[in-house]
Amino acid sequence: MGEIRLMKGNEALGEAAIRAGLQGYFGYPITPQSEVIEYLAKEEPKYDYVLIQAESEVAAVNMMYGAGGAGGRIMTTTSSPGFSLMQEGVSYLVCTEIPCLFANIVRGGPGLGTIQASQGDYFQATKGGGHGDYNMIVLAPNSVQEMADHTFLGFELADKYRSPVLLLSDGSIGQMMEKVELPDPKPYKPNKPWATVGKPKNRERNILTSLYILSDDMEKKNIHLQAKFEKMEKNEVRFEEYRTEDAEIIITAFGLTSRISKKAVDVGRESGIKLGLFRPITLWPFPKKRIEELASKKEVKFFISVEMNAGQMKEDVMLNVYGKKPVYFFGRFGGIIPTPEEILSAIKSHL
Amino acid sequence: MGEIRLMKGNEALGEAAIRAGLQGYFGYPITPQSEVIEYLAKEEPKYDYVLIQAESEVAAVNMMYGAGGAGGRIMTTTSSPGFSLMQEGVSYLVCTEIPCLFANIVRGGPGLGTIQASQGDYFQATKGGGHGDYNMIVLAPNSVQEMADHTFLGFELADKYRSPVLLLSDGSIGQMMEKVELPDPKPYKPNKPWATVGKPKNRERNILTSLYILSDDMEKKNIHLQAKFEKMEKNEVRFEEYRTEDAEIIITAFGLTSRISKKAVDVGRESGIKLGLFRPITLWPFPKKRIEELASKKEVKFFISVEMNAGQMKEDVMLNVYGKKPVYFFGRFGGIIPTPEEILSAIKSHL
Amino acid sequence: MLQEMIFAGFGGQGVLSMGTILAYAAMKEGKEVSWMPSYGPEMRGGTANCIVNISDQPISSPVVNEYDVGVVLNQPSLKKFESRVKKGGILIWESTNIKDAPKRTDIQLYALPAVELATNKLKNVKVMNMIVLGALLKLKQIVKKESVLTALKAALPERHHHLLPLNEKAINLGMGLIKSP
Amino acid sequence: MLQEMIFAGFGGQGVLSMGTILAYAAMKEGKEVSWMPSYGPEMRGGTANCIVNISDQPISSPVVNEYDVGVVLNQPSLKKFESRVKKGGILIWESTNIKDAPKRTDIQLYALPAVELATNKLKNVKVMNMIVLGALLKLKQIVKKESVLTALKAALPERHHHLLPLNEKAINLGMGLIKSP
Amino acid sequence: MPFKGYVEISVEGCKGCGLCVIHCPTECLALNMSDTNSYSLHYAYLKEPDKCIACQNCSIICPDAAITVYKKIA
Amino acid sequence: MPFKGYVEISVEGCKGCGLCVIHCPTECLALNMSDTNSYSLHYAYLKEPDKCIACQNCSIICPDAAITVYKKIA
Amino acid sequence: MKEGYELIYKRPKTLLDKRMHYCPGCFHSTMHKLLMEVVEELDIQDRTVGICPVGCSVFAYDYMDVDMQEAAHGRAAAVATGIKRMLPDRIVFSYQGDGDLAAIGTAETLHACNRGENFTFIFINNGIYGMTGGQMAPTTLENQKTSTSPYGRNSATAGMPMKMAEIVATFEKVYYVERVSCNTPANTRKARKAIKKSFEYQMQSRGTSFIEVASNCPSGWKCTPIESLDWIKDQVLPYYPLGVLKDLGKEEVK
Amino acid sequence: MKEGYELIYKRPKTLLDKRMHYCPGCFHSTMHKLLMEVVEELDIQDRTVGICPVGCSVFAYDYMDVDMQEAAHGRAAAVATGIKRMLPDRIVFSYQGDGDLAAIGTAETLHACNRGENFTFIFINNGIYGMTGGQMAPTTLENQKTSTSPYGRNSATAGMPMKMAEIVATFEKVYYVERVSCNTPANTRKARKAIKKSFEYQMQSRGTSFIEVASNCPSGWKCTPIESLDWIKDQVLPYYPLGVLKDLGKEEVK
Ligand SMILES: Cc1ncc(C[n+]2csc(CCOP(=O)(O)OP(=O)(O)O)c2C)c(N)n1
Ligand SMILES: Cc1ncc(C[n+]2csc(CCOP(=O)(O)OP(=O)(O)O)c2C)c(N)n1
Ligand code: SF4
Ligand code: SF4
Ligand code: SF4
Ligand code: SF4
Ligand code: SF4
Ligand code: SF4
Ligand SMILES: [Mg+2]
Ligand SMILES: [Mg+2]
Repeated sequence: MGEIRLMKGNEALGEAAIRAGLQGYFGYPITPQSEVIEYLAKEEPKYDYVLIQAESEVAAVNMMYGAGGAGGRIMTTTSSPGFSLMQEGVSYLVCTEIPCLFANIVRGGPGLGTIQASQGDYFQATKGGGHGDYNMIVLAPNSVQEMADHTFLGFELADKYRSPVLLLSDGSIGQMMEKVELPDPKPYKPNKPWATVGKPKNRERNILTSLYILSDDMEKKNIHLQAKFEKMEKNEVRFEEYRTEDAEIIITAFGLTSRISKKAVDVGRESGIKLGLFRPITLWPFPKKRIEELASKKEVKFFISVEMNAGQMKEDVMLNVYGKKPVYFFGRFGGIIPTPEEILSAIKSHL
Repeated sequence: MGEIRLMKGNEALGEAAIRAGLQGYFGYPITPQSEVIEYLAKEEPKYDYVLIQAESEVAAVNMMYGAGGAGGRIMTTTSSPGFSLMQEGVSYLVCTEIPCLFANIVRGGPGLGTIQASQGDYFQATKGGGHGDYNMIVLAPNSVQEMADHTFLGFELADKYRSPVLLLSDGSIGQMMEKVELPDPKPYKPNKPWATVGKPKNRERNILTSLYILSDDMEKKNIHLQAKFEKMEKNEVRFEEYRTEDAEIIITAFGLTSRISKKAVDVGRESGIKLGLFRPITLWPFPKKRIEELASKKEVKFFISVEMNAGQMKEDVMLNVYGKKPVYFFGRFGGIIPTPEEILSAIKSHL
Repeated sequence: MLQEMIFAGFGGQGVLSMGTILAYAAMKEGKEVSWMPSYGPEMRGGTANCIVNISDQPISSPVVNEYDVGVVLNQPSLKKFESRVKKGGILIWESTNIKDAPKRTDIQLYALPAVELATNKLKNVKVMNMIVLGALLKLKQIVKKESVLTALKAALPERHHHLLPLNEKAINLGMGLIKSP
Repeated sequence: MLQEMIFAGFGGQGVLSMGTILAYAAMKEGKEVSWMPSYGPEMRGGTANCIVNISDQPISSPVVNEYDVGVVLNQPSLKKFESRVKKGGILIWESTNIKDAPKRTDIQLYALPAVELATNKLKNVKVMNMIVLGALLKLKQIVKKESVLTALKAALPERHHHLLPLNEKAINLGMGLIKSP
Repeated sequence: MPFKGYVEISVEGCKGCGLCVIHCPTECLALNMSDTNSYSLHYAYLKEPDKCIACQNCSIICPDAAITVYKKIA
Repeated sequence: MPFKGYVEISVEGCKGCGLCVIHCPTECLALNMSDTNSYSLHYAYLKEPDKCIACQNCSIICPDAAITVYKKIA
Repeated sequence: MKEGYELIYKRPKTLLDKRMHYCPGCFHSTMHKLLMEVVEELDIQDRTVGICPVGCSVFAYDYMDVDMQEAAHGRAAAVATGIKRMLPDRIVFSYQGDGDLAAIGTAETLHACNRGENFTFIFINNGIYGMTGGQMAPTTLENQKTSTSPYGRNSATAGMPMKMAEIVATFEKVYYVERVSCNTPANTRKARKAIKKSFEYQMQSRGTSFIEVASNCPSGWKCTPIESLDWIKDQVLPYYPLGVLKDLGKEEVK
Repeated sequence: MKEGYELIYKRPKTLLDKRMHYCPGCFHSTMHKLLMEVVEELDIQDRTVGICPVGCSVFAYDYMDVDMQEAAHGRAAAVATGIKRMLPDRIVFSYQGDGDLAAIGTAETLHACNRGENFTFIFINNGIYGMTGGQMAPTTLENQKTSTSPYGRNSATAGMPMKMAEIVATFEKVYYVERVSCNTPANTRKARKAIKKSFEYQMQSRGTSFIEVASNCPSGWKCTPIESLDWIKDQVLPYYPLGVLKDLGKEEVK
């Protein structure tokens, strides 16, 4: 069993990254995630990762590009406005197929907004905030434990698919402390024959680019990427269910709201409402098939998507419930975290 | 009747902006839209708009913020990677409710990609590439004429709703020449009591901000914005139909592909396939209701979304066909423009 | 059993660390815990608080709006949280700082002059929070005193370990303020 | 009637302006037109082309892959576009530049030594494109010669207007190369 | 009395930073260590009013513009 | 013959910019104005071979590295 | 008011009667006060537009009674450019911290200076990211401890503290550059004069003015306000000396 | 090869046998050649990693036989930083145009220089945006016509041409700065030497080297290659003089 600590989500993320063999961190401070870089700065003397407080998020994401291209196991963390600034870079990293880990510890938007927790960046994360057709695996932890676990997993998946992975969390999970069992350090042995490390005599030079000036080449590149995304859709769907076996009403929720909804399920069940919770762990690839199955179950009466936004994931739920059952929505905005009671009364209004 | 000229789409955009009373342009060159700033630079001595070639797209969008906040009728134009860089700024502009016009003359992505035309930025435009819950009216011209008309319209809508408007076009429409009837110049009389122009003694100071540090305030702001978006959804849906009256198969397509699809409709009809075209002009607000209606028509057998991307608008079509009929997809990537023949054979494969 | 608690006061009064120490102690006893702070610049000079949940079961929601126990150390916090203590719950309030006493009658109220006691009896106002924590420990046997002492040791940097006895004293003093649990 | 045409050659041979002038002339005659260029840096020193559609009806697709008329001024363009001329269509090719002649037998082929004629007869290789355009005008009465002259005047900056007579000469020369329409 | 000036310090506006205190050339200001304002801060006050020379050092350095200065009319 | 050096210029590699021509101190290079390479460009050639002094001015300035230089073995 | 006394200083009316959220002793407050004093003195409230940054002074608009815009982090110079170009006869100032101006906003700052945009930069250099809790800034001194340089700024990996005033002074169209502080009454008076001079230059369309403030951050530096003055005197000013770095107006007079 | 003759110069093997897409006479080609000559001479092909920008040299990786990354527009310095920090013993160069380095990439450039990142900047200053068709660059000369300054660069609104070499030379951790050109054989030889020196400094971990090339763009300037040399001599070099602006290695020797 791994070491157990009481940690903030942001710290757990940092510590897990170290244990996963972090080689480079490039980031810019922003609330509510600055603890990650602060934690790494404190631990730095003990390890030999590179740590740069970049001059901006734009610089950070492009340092990622260089360092990741050079074969490093690398990461950045930020929060909403900062991640928006990185969107050009994200699009480049996906197209150039550079493995790396992003974490967006979301706060309330749009604009400068509030530093309180939000889930308003779901679309940006899952539909691509940058230009062009692309996807990233998006992991949505809902506990400090998962902040650590998903960090570990994220690095693995990034290398497995040679692609960026995004951890979409929020300010509350980043700031809160829970017990966390830290994964044991894992020696990291990179195998990246494509990396730009200097061309030995016996191989062709390695080039990392996202430029395909001829349309035919660009189309081929896109087809290659789409095939990779399909593979991810096939292999990497992750979700969790709670009391859905006999549920008549299914709450869909991710991240923090999935925990609050879990409580709502229990409370609701006590008063005789047969609630169940469906929690996507990967927001992309979205657990389409399972939602379809649930929607086809006779006893299921409706779905309700509970989010801290205006109903973004609801669209993905609808695309898979696809008319079989009603899909409702309940959400709060801008840093306000819904309570189990609010969720229940929203549900009751549809009974 | 307005003046008739043979112009490139990008030039028509520039000329229409002048005629709409442009007061400030802030942009950074990028293919395939640099003709806009070049055109405005050439015409500059004749008018008194401000023209700044900014040091970057990030600077440009923030100059927009300042100039728009100061009450100017303002615009920027860019292409895909440049628009990605503007995403933080876009989120700020929407939240601060500063009217302005964006044009994204899309090229093939992701990454640096290709400079050839694409529709790969549909999601970014309609679901919000920046952080937080927001929307913009997105106009998708499909001709040089509409490049001019939508520019005019875009400025009007921006002021009407005190919100940014996005013109989502592509490299082909920007580069091609067609006959265009230019709208007559319209004297622009701004009425922007909220603008930061210096506070006279008899009013409260004007503050433009997107910071709402308290969650309650942020939620209120979001509710206000959502109400505005709803109003737009109610009033500003625009679309076009072609031979849909008796159509059995409905092609959905926007921008350039809608023109190619129109030809496909004619050719298909000649060979006895009852095709029709549904073309959203506003990509957001999306013409939901009309799609729903079409999907409910008995004679309609299926929909096929034709796009120059991996099937982004298809999701919006599906959300409104919503299981009533199959929705297929045909697309080309990365700068390749589908031909009417390809579209037809894609359709035939579903017959 | 699940205990949902809020600790609130001015920044600097030690409310966050009080919660942390309790959470740590509970974790060391094998319990499930969550600690959720308020955060951000609006807290600069303003109030700070943290929600601490302790349970034998995994904790579903770390955010709650009604508490089994409220611990409030200044007037604004009392105003904000008095109404959110569950019926029959406990509200501990620092009576040196708080002039307007709580008014509810359906909860158990405990007024502690912890600032005064810390200043006068222990000559160090900083351990005020430990007096309050001591009282809470006596009222609700959430964790053992020993666990709290372990937690304190873990939380304090080495160079402050000489303060451990003082903190223990404060805890004892706090426990002594409560007659029967 | 819809005429779909492609003009292709080296950058600098004037293919884009040939297309522009034709489109402009057609527009002045009240027709619908579209002109779609290839663009971008891969064209630097490489080939350039434009698709020109002219019609009495609004033009649906400005992009087409098969053409009623192909005008090619260099070898790579011939290679690329020969196969894309519609059966029964017209292919005009510049025979000074192009060594390997087109091979199709199901279309009408016109070889024009326009470079040589422009160089030797008109002493200005730049008007080569107008010779070709002249030939096209004779072959297909898409627009009137007068409209083309108006278009030229509109397209050329004032300071080059002294070149108008030379351009007209080139057009006439081109028209003369075609025996019967 | 021979004093040339006097100052008024806003009790609620003062944050007790002490900058005025250390920059008063005649040392006539002090923080009130036995009382706090509603923000729990010890505020500054004119401890030795007869020393004030109305130099405005305190008012210029006071970050929070909590100090008003008066001068004896000559 | 008394010449000290000679150069080979790649016909296809030369872009006809003329930079070598104007920088040859002995003026032994020229563009071939009567022929073009497959890119339709007039290429440079060693017009007066006996003048070449193998100074490498042409090869250092040639942007496209189209020039190879040889020197008489002493 | 005592009889026989006249009022010689009072809080400017343009500074709203609202308690500022800044920590005790923070020069952000001082600079707000001075700015509003000058606005009042020049009687330009109705023609002044300010820009506040993201940083501790993000709420500056809560205190100054002039029209203001809140810029995205680092982009205040671009925002100021947009405003001033639209409204050339207004007095525009961009108020920015060192993270804002010298890290993420480097490009916008330098290009506005290079274009000689006719507005005033108020650059609050406190050597730290105050708002986000004390991280290293581009201007953090060598070996200075912050939350992201817990063992002191290592110039071998983080570089030297950046001297923005010196850099922008090299641009031809930058008209006036001065580094000031609010650590003593005398320096504070100079700071006030610098603001006034820059606004006057602005009214005369002279180009960019850049006022760097050797500022403090008692909270981020983890010291008392009074200790922060010592740190400024002993550590900051030797590296960031006060004074006029450039004043083309003065040269004119000579 | 003629008998009695020995080969004294041939195209470096590290420059791939591929026709470069650059316009005739463009110094981008020259600089590629010189870079690869130095890589060959120092025998560091297996340890060299280059970064190409977005600009005409976006395809540089098609010609140089070393590992390369293509950076987003303006971000080559950040990319180079990432690579070099991961692989400190590699020779890293970032190859950038003036739009790339001095406009959109200003912040990344200056901060890499300020940190003294141990790589070489090759800065191709041709005073124009070549790739996108000849728009004004930050370095475009006063009154120079471009497609976005069709009546000549107006320094009143667009500012003065930026002197990047001069700016970065002020940073303490920048070790070596030289401005070179390829307009004459002598200058081209100096350019080659500068590259070599910077690579050697890099191997000795001396910090940042910055080589600015007073370059040309016959297409953008709308002139012949030979005319472009005149423009450089008559217009460019008086404003952007050639020579070593900083060489801490030299001072050491003295
Ligand atoms: C794009 C973006 N990145 C990061 C942040 C987080 N952030 C807010 S203020 C700040 C720095 C504040 O430091 P400084 O500019 O020096 O101002 P100070 O608080 O010290 O006055 C940062 C990094 C943000 N709001 N937006
Ligand atoms: C984010 C972004 N903005 C703009 C562009 C378009 N763009 C490509 S190259 C370039 C400038 C090229 O100029 P320069 O850097 O001077 O290089 P040169 O071509 O002159 O060598 C621009 C603006 C882009 N690709 N990406
Ligand atoms: S005005 Fe001068 S003398 Fe009077 S209290 Fe203030 S600083 Fe002291
Ligand atoms: S300077 Fe101002 S805030 Fe500070 S102690 Fe004096 S009066 Fe109070
Ligand atoms: S080596 Fe020297 S002399 Fe010989 S051709 Fe070249 S430049 Fe002329
Ligand atoms: S310098 Fe090179 S490319 Fe130019 S003409 Fe001479 S050989 Fe040809
Ligand atoms: S944190 Fe620092 S800069 Fe911010 S208000 Fe407090 S002292 Fe001032
Ligand atoms: S456009 Fe200019 S910079 Fe680009 S290759 Fe041609 S000459 Fe060189
Ligand atoms: Mg600061
Ligand atoms: Mg350039």
